[in-house]
Amino acid sequence: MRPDRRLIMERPVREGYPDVDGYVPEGMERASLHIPKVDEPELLRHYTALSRDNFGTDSGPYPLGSCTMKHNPKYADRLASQPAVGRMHHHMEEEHAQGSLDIMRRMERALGEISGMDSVSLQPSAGAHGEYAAMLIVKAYHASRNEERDEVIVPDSAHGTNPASAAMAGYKLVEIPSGDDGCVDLDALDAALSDRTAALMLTNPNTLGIFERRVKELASMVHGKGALLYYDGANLNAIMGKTSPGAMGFDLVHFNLHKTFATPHGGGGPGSGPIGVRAFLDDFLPVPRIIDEDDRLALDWAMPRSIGKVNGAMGNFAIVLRAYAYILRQGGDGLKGCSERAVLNSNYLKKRLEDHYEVPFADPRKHEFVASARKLKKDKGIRALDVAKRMIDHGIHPPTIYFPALVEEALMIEPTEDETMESLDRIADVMISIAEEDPATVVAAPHSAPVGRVDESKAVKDAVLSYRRMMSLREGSR
Amino acid sequence: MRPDRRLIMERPVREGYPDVDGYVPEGMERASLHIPKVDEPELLRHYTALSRDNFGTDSGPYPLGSCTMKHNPKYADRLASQPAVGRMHHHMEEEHAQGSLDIMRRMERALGEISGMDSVSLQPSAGAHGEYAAMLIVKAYHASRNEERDEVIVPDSAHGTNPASAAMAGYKLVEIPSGDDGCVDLDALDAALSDRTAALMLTNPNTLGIFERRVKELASMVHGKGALLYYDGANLNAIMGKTSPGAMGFDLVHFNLHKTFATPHGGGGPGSGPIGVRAFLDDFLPVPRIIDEDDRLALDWAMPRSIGKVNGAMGNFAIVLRAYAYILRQGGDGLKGCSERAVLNSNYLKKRLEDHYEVPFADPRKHEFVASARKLKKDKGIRALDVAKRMIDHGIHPPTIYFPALVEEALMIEPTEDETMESLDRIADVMISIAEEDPATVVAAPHSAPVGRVDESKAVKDAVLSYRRMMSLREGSR
Amino acid sequence: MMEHIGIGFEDELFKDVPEEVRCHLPLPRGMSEKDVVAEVGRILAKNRHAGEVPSFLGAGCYDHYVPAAVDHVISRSEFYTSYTPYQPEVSQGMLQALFEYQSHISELTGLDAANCSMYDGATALGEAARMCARLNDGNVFLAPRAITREKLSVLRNYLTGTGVELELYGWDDDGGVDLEDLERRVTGDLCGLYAENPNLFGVIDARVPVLRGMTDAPLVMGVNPLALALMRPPGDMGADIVVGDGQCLGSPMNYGGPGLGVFACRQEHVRKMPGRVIGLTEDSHGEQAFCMTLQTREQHIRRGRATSNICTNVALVAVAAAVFLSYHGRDGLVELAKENIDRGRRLMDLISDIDNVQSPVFENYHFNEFLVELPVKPEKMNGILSKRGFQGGLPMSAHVPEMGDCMLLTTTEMHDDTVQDSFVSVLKEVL
Amino acid sequence: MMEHIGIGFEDELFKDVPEEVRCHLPLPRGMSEKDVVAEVGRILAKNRHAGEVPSFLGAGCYDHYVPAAVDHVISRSEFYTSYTPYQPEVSQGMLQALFEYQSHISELTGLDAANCSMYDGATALGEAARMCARLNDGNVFLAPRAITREKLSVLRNYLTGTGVELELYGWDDDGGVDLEDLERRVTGDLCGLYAENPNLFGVIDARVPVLRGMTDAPLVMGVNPLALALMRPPGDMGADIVVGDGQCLGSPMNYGGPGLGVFACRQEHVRKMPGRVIGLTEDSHGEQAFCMTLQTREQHIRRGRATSNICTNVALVAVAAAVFLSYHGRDGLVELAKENIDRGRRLMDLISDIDNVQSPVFENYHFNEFLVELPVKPEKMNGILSKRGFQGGLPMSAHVPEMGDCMLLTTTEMHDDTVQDSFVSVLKEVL
Ligand SMILES: Cc1ncc(COP(=O)(O)O)c(C=O)c1O
Ligand SMILES: Cc1ncc(COP(=O)(O)O)c(C=O)c1O
Repeated sequence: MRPDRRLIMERPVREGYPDVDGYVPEGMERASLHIPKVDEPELLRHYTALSRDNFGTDSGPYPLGSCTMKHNPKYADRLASQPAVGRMHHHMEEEHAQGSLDIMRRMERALGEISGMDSVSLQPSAGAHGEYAAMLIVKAYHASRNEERDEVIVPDSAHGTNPASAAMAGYKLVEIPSGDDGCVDLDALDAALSDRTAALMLTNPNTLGIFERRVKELASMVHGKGALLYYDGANLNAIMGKTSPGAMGFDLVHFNLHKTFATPHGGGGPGSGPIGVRAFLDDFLPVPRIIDEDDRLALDWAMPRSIGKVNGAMGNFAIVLRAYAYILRQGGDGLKGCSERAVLNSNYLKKRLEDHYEVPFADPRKHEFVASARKLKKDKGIRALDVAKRMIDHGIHPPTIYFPALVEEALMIEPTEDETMESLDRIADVMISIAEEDPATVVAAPHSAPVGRVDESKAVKDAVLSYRRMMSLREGSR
Repeated sequence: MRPDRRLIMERPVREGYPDVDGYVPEGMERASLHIPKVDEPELLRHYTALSRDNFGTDSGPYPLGSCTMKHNPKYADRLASQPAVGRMHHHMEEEHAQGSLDIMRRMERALGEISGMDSVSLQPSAGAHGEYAAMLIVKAYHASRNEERDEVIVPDSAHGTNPASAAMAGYKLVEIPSGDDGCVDLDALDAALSDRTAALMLTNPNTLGIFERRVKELASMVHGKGALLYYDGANLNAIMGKTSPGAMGFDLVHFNLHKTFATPHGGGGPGSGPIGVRAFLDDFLPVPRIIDEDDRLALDWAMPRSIGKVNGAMGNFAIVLRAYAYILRQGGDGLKGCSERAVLNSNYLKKRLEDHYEVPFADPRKHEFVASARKLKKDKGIRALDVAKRMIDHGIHPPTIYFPALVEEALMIEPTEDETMESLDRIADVMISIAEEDPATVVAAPHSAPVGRVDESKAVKDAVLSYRRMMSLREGSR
Repeated sequence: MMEHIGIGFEDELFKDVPEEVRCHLPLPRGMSEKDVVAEVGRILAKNRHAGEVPSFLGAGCYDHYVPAAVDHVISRSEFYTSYTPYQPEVSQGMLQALFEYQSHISELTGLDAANCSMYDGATALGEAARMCARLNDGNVFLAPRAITREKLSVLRNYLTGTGVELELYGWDDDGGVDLEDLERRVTGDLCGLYAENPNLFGVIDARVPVLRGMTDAPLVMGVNPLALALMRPPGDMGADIVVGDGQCLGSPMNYGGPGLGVFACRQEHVRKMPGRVIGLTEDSHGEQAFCMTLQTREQHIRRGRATSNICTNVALVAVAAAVFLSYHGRDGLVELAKENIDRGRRLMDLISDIDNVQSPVFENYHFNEFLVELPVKPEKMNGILSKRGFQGGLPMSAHVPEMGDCMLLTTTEMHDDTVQDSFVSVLKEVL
Repeated sequence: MMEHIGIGFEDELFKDVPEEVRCHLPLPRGMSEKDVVAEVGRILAKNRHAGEVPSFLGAGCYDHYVPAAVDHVISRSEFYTSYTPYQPEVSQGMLQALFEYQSHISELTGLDAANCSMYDGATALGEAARMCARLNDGNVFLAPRAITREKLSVLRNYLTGTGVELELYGWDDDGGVDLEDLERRVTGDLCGLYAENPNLFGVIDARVPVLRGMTDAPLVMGVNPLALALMRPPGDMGADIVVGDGQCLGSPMNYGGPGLGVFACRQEHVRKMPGRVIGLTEDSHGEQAFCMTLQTREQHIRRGRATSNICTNVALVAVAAAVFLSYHGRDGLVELAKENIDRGRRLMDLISDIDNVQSPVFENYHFNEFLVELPVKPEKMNGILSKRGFQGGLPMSAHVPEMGDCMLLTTTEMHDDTVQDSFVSVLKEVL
């Protein structure tokens, strides 16, 4: 093993424990803690080496479907790293926080414009969290009308967080299959809708990158039954300036600032998942709300119908700020241009791949499309997973695989607007070459990654999640 | 070639030239400029990829002799990146710049303490620049005494900048050989000294890492002839808190803040090369000087004997600031500890290598030592260069090679205080394994670097220093 | 590019978007980078941050010093521009860093398993309560009445749909758990029991170890990870789940977010745990490697039956915590924790000199915060302090109305003597 | 470790340092990182930077916007923690970045060769004069009298030891080169001729192209690299050497340092050039690669006979410039340069409305700075402006005493209308 991949805690800690007498009640004193102190030179080498074993959008093409891996502009990080952002406590007197509140207020409005919603709350910490908050609002809304509705309808192509969020809010799930065109089967929807239906969760374009043309019809069906229509905003990057959830008839929506608005994914987070609602759902939004009060902004907690809080503070302000800066930079036309280029890129790449991979369903696509390695698997034993791993050898991050489940051996590809034509060609060339390559090479890939193919089942079997566990098993086995 | 290693200017620029009419006098308008605009996503990928092909102290051990490759602490960079540092113009009214002036004043004093000198100027931009400024002072000093002295004595082991700086100031060089003990041969010095001698330039410990014990004697010889004694401060990291140029009898000294005081080398610069002098040379220091004036700091340009300026502004303030922060962090004891550990590390590594490489001259060494691949070359055809290139394969930056010239096949090794024992052992193990390896592998190294061994003679022959030149040659050859 | 796919203008690719849903985007035109930076800077200049107006707020979110090395590491673009490490072969860096984070948390809490983050401390608590409901049939989740309104509300929300009721228990004269009250409430129907240590009052509660003996239901402990450097690990005191906010480990306050939801549990319960976890494994050459694991608990596989809906978490904040912890190491953490207690004690003592002020309200061990009782309403006090250039502490009224005359004052290593002294002299002046 | 090398205490390794030279280091004890950051921050808070007090200074050092991408790139530790790329196999990144910098400079200047940096504009000029002395036998170096005292002094110093005399020539009524004066001074003994464009007065001088016809001696042109986006390349106008300060390309002012000494020359003269140069070559597999080249000109090989003593230069600043130039690209640079001229013209016009003020002093094309003549001493004016929250322009007295009543006013894209307007209204008020 490369010395710089050794675990940082594989270093000794001095014997004994520093004196902590008098600092905590008797009998509560700690007596051991294995966290070695690592001097800065070694600390930096360790984490620099680790970072070099990681692939980000700054490393190369990252066409990870559904994840909208846009470039993270550096000015946004610069803005977020000042003390006027960092050294602000959410319990501060409002008069000290007028800057933060103003940013939030402006952001609420901008997101309102983009989504066609009347009110926005920035509180949820990520997309799934926004979904959950929205489901709580759905619940509160129906309860306020004394309606008992305990079902949420979710298409089979929905992202996993949709059903999970609905379930967390206590809803029963009703899954409806996609039609042959990859869209919601309106008959199935009709059959599923009832006066038990609290909401339908939908994203449009859907996870296949197909725009649900009959969305208005669908909306009136849902509304006709007294249910609400929820928009999963993860795919907003496809439609800005063309249409909006509001225009399509949705009642609630979440945003993924870390997708559509170019904030860093951070290797898994933090993100930010604001929600927007139509005016009639306003009262249910999380507290506190930002309001005007004597020429300044204030926080209002007195919202009796509010669902309360979903986050311990005010949301992920440091992310909201970055996204606001991005929106300012792009402006209305710029955001529209992003969507246009994202869709153009996706259709171009699809076109280039079409003769080599199956791409089910009809044109056009929006910002992403799903190809299939089904034939490749049948003909040559190359699975979607193998294609993905082999792409790594060419310096391209693999697409999302095996999602959505309705496409066999799915490769879900979303290049975003930030890839150049040259880069799209490179992705295409690589994927085509893999389809034509000796299968033995492909199934053994990656060959030039920091590690060989990783054994994920062993990880599940062993479930070793900490050094502590690792050492106790090691000692146990001696 | 990896796509990310393509030159950034190998991209097209739109045809035509933007309209510049009315902005410059007629006939002066530019009509072409091949600098492609690269959008941020691609720009970042390009330079991120380039950075990944570069090795710094954050990448691994960097025992580059004479260069003092210390860790660059991150707090220093943080401090230097604020507008109170960056957005300051050197022509500002002094009252606006009290902070910068205060830092500079404190730094002058700290460097005075460390070196045992009476006055310090922070103006020179790097070590060699400090040498040059000092030579100008030597010249001005002798001139002020109406003495005509046109020779500067330099030991053969001196760094190349020493003779170059003296020559630039118009001095004739007198080189003296080292004695058998690696130190200045005092007889040779005596023979060289005359009333033409303006100064002797020396570093102590010298470039072999050997402390010139007879430095006091040497100093009185030099002073006895009316010449000045100059200290090349590049090796100051060996002696802090133990001795000082002042205590040893030197009259002038330069500092390399980018060596001893841990500021980044920046892939070649910027550094900072302040100079210190004894009180009798005070008047000759560059202008402006920082002085006290009515309770605040001011800049004094009225120094009639001053050599004037060597730098267009006030020196490299952004570097001075980092070094000052480092000095604060270490304190007096800390700096002494740095020297102690640097010397300990060097001696430990030397000990570990001694049986495998020749290490001429007697113990102890200070912060660095020079090993030789002479025997290895004779026995196995492995030159110092080959050892260096092979170390690269093991993730260790090679030492300085072929310097000083008085040691054949020299490998000049300076681990600094920042390497751990483990890391020193790794360096030793690697160097030992190379000495024992199949020569064919060694002479063909590196094998796992971003490129194979680079043809330096072709570069000299072709002398292609720009894309413009590269393209015109390419077109010419068609 | 357009000709390649046979279209003539950009909108042709949107022909599937029906006219009836079309709309425009009435936002202003874009700005240059320079202008954006200037504009946002101008707005933010209206803030008065803790470096300008010393602040005495805490209650889960703290103004600690963030070492520059921490910032540097999380600014490495390979880390922060990457997605969740679905493809382990190109994500070993993030995976290992997160495994190291989990390991550090595991050491601190004394539990073998930790996940690689929840959104923040409040949602970690919510998820813990839900996990109790998975581990256990009980219908009542017990939590302290001394809790911030934010946490309480999040907890209530997270219990929605579980059928579990929330009940609150009180505190005793010394600010610790009111054991009698608790005893009364602990019944066979208990789903889970939650206690904080240090608690909302900043009190380090010697009674918490007793809780394990009171019930077989899962025990959830809320911690301040920094204070754990001095305290017996909750795992040793019988905790099944440990939660807390790790923002104090190397992240700025950021007006409250992102936080870092710390979540650890016993090894035997890992399969009931919410959130992403990184596991140790091997690559095809048998070398040590890491990957996300136990994913069948998660939404992208188990969908509606997942242990949680969480997808994006706060991985980068967890990496910051890992770097912070190694930067200080055990001994540095102990030092820092002690310094925070010392700072708190100093402030407490200085304030106790003021007539009419009770400081602290509870005679007990504290971490870096403590309650004071003031002769004026804390809200009013904060208004006065504002004008004098200070951000006062947290008024209890909105959180624990019974303590409406009290203010929680927090201090950290960022407050030197001068700051504390001038704060106290202003207090003296105005009281 | 000590026992390995057979010593018992640290000082044993210093036994070769004689008692007579021993000394102590009377500096205070070290501080924690946090305290250092606080202490230095406290000192720097005494500064009033251009973001707080709008500044109208320039003369070679400018307050331009630095794109965040530039900072990000030069903060990659592989770049900034590396040494001069002596070992090309582990330094391809820096080498290529510097080759790209050289290439950009080469495009801007219209010369085939550029080095990879000198310390700053002033020393680049000094080195250029020395290079002239290597190219040519003449004994007189001609430079404009309109030059900052800093540059003049550095130039004088750099000519020490060459035997070359410095002579200065004047300017004409329109602020350009005084051709008659120059004609008189150009003799067979000319070693080199230096002209700036834009010059110290901010004037873009249409007469500079004429200079080539006046002498065969090397012609050195001083440029503002940003202005070059609009101007014919000096190489096309016969320059043999081009120098300037590249700080304006993506670096902060930093109280004057580091700057970026731009240095370019004709291909035929590369072997006489000072400083480090990066050359194109191949690796052992025949792939494109880069390395430092023509090192036999340099001090570490040629020692006393080197073309310069320079060793450490300002490579990282050059990388910043390379990134800055690609970030803007040709069209962006043209835009930015025009914006700077437009800003200058606007300010010039506003000020020309004030009675008693001549603005500009010279009717001519200007870049982003221009001379104004005031009814009060510029030094006094600056004192007044200071009190009103402005940093005025550069008084000419210390630089060009003949113009002692003039002030050089500089503006850039960082000054919006509001800043200019309020500056002018203060001027109006006080004049
Ligand atoms: C379609 C869709 N919906 C929802 C989500 C959940 O968002 P988050 O990860 O921010 O919780 C995602 C993210 O992967 C997504 O792609
Ligand atoms: C011994 C010695 N002297 C002088 C110098 C010159 O310093 P600088 O590179 O800062 O000009 C060096 C740097 O390599 C050195 O090692």
